[in-house]
Order: sequence, then structure tokens, then C-alpha cells
Amino acid sequence: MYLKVSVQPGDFDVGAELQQLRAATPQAGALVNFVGLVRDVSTDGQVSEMVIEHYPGMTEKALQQIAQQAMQRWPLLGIRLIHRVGSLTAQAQIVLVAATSLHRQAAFEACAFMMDYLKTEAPFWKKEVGDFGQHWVEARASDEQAKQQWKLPK
Amino acid sequence: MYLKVSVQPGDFDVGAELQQLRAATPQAGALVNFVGLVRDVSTDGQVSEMVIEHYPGMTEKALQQIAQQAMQRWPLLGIRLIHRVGSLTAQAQIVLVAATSLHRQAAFEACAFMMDYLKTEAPFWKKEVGDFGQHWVEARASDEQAKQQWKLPK
Amino acid sequence: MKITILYFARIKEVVNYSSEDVVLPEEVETIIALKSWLSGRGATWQKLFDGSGVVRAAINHELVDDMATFDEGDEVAFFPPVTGG
Amino acid sequence: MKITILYFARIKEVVNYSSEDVVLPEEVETIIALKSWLSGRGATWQKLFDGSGVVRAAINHELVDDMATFDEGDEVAFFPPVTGG
Repeated sequence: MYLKVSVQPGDFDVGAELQQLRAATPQAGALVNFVGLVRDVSTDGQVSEMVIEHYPGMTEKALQQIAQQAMQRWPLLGIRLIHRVGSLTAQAQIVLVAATSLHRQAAFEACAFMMDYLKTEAPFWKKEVGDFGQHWVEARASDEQAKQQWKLPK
Repeated sequence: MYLKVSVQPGDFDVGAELQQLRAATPQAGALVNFVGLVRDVSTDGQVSEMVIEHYPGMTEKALQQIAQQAMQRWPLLGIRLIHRVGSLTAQAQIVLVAATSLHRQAAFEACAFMMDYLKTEAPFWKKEVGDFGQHWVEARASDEQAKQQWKLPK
Repeated sequence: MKITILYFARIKEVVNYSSEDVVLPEEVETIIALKSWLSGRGATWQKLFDGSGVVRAAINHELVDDMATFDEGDEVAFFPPVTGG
Repeated sequence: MKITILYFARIKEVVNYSSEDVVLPEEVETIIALKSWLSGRGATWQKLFDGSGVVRAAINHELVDDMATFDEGDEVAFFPPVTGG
């Protein structure tokens, strides 16, 4: 089982990251990945910059825990998580969530699960900057609901 | 709405393909993609080669129809489908399914949907070659079941 | 009526060729009737369509069921369940 | 007991600094008691913890609820609902 987590200001090369994940899990039959991107419009207008604040130390730990929960629930071979912090421009890459498995269902579900948990449990906060000035992005109730669907019966 | 479908013997560069899809749909906030890979083991033993036969003409049409169904069901911005044919080696890339959308749920569900339909409706057939000789890959009942879950109530 | 029939994958290997043009009697105009007519050719064909293995069919590149009808000049294809992806 | 408190995002902007070391009275050992104790500092703090906006808390990098307890030397953090991804 391969697991790598990064929190970094710099951009990432999706192709190279997926290549590395595949090289680490050569038995994989399925690779699923998600890339989150800075949208250039917000509720208030055109966005020119997105600033991502985080809680150093806790972010890495939260991502590790999310990945480990996914590993316990699905038969995964590898996981790669990257989340950027700092100042990003419109259309920049924010986050990469990737998983490999023998069959596609595990990788699909695990990636969706990890994004739903990341959105609600990993300490990152987005601030949008544009012609409207700047504002913190509001948490979406739909993200919390998305997480609830993964709750296991006790 | 951007849609591109390819059926080709040659390999594809996932990073470059995703870059192109993103360039065509700059409003995207979410990108999800699936890559299917040749596994080096089968029920009969070690696999050295996979030969993919297809029905030229029908394959392109089937992939187009699957993509169009996904576009009707989810608010997608772009779709990219590639399926290779011919002789592939172990660990080679077989298929790419990618979708962009404003929010992640649409792209996640559409990619899973397109794979489930591709697995059961697109005329491709895999033959595995290895130390055991060669055999046609059997259709999996679980793929048909996976498709059934997407059926809409009439 | 005259149609073209294509065979793929395992079924192509069983019948030993990939396509043929056939001239059908007037009453053969559905997939099920075509299967029955082809079964009349002998044991190989009979076994192919005896229901022991699933044979899917397409008319002019569209997946169809046994009751589908075809017309003069159509392209009918027979193949096993697909296994791409 | 002495602990370190960190503030993030909108909450950091409200309190106007990102961290502080505080020495707490003995009875303040839960998140809810800490919120109440901090509210005693004045209107800004009171408004922050009056329930009008969600304030999440972590102890030593673990998300916790209001009833969680901390110990001497712990790092407690307050922040708004997260919005990464």
C-alpha cells in the first residue's frame, strides 16, 4: 500500500504525479483522480486571485487520516494527495486526489469519499480576491451533506 | 459543451489530454478522470499481452452516445474519452474517461456512469495472452449490475 | 432481402470468418429469425445460437434485442458480451 | 494551566492576531469553558462565540467538539468551517 501526502505552495504536474503513483502500484487496473481548480467567478464577481490559508501541521495530519480511512474502507493499492496553499491565480490547480485499485469501483468511491472529507475536515480556508475586493469563501451545506452519506451504521 | 472521443491503437498522454480538456473548459472547478490499465495477472496466470478487438464505426458511435447521455444527466462542461485497440502490453493504458464541471459531484458521477456504460455497451473485446496461451476475457456480471444502478425510473 | 453480417471476437473464431453477405428468404427480417435461419446451416451455427452462450446483436451500429427488424442493405453484427474499458 | 491558542482565517482577522499563550483558571479545561472564558474579554470575543457563526476547534491538531478537554501545554485552535479542496 502506497500513500503520499503533500501540502505545498507550488504547482503540481498531474501527468507526472499519476505516473509516479502508477509506478508505485504496478498491479493497478484502475486509476481515478480528481483535480480541483480555481474558478474565475464567485458570487460577488470576477476572481483574480485565491489565497489559501491553512493550519500547518494539522493539514498534513488531517490528509493522512482521511487517506487512512479510505484505505480501511476500500481495497486500494495507492493514494496520492496534494493540496496547495498560498496565493493562486484563476484556473490554477488547488488539489489533487488520486487512488489506484484492482477494479474501478474502489478507486472511484475512495476519491469521492476523500474529497468529501477533505472539504469538511482538512483545515484549509479560501479567500477570493477580485474587482469586488476580497471575501472568505463560505462553507457549503452541500459539502457537509455529501460527507454524511459516507457515515457507516454504528 | 466540449466533447471529444477517440478510438486509437496508439498510447495517450494523460497529462496532455487533461490539459487540453481544461483549456477547452476554462470555467471548470472540478476535473475527474479514470484510467483503465492492463493488469499483468488473470485467472489463468501471468499476462504478457492484451489484444483489444473492436467494431470499427460502432465503437465511436457508442462512445459518443454514452457521453451524450452523461451530458444530459449532469451539468458537465467537457468530456474526453479515449479507448485503445490492438495489442497492448501489461500495465499499458487502455481507456481514459475524463469530465469537467463546476462542482465535483457531476464530474465524479458522470465518469463512473460512463465507465459502467462503456463496460457493457461499447463493442470492445479483450483477449489475454500469457504463459497459459490465450483466452477471451469473460464479461463480469458485476459490470451489468453497476450499469443497472443508473437506470432512471420510467 | 440482402444484408451484410459481421462477426466479432469469440464468435468470429467459431464461424471462422468476420463477414458475409447473405440473401434471406422474405420471412427472415428479425434478429431471432436470422439466428434461427443461420442455425439451419449446421451444428456449429446451431450451437452458437442455442442459448448456451449470450450472443448480442447490432443493426447498423445500434445494439438491439432479438425482436428488432432489419431492412435490405442493413449491416447486422453478432458478438459476445462486450469486455472493454 | 498554560496553553497556546491559535486563530485562523476569518477568526484570526476578528481577533487581530494568530496566536497567544494564555494561563487559565483551574476550572477552564474544556473547549466550551475556554470559549466562555475568552468571551469575558469583551464584545469582540463575546460576538465571536455567541453562536451566530460556527467556530470549530482543534486540540493538538485533532478536530474536537465543545466538550473536549485539554491539558497543560496543549495547542488549541479556533477556526471557521473549513473550505479547502
